[in-house]
Amino acid sequence: EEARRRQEHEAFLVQYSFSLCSEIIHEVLNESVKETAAAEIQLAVNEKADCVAKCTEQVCTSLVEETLNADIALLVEDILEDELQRIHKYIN
Amino acid sequence: MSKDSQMRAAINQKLIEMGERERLKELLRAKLVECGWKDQLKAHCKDVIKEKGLEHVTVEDLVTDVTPKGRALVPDSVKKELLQRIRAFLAQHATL
Amino acid sequence: MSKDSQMRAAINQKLIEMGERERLKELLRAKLVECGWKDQLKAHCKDVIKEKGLEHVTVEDLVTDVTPKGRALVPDSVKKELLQRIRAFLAQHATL
Repeated sequence: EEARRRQEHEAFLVQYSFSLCSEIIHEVLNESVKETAAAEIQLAVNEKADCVAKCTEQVCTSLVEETLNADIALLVEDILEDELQRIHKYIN
Repeated sequence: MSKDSQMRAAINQKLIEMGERERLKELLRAKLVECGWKDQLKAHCKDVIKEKGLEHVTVEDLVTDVTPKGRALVPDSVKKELLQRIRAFLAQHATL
Repeated sequence: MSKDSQMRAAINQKLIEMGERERLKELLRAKLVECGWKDQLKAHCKDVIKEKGLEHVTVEDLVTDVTPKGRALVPDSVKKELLQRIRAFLAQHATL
């Protein structure tokens, strides 16, 4: 009777060990997957925000450059034209 | 309550009381980092976010997507080690 | 195409689509007049012409000569205001 009880207890412990092991794996995986997924999404959100900020600055710089290049060229043409006319007037 | 479930409840209670359940979870977490599971999972998350587009992914979606792979990626050696440790604990506390 | 160039293209596309790019240029021009940039640059051009002699100056030369100064003379506050306006526009109109 004692031997039978011991055997039954042994069998119970084996089965219990397996189920506890699966339970712990399940819990830890669920927690870790959730934590990793949330962290990776946050990381992607931050990376994107950085990218938008950097690219917005670059777009702004190129817009300034473009405007300056056009305006400086116009300004220079106007000034040279004025100077030439002034000289022509002076000569005449 | 059957005798088995009574015993189960008693051991569970003892494991929690003695802090062993938390230690087992900690051990598993450490093993998952050590074996590269966490890095693989991170990489998989990145792939899914890239593939679907950040604006189309919620944390819940991502969890649903990567969980099967996450489970499959746990090495058998890690599972075995955890089981071993549970058995050793139960054997050490034979009165449980 | 890199991620950055895709993003820049998307921002530009949005600005052009809604006519904001032109409005921003107009705003910049108005600010440059308002802050005296145009007058300062004109004076600088005249100085260069005087120094080199009108007969030795072409449009291209003068543009090359005065462009660095033209860039340097744009007040930081004007650049900041422009950047702020682009940010506000994107926040309001774009899903990038």
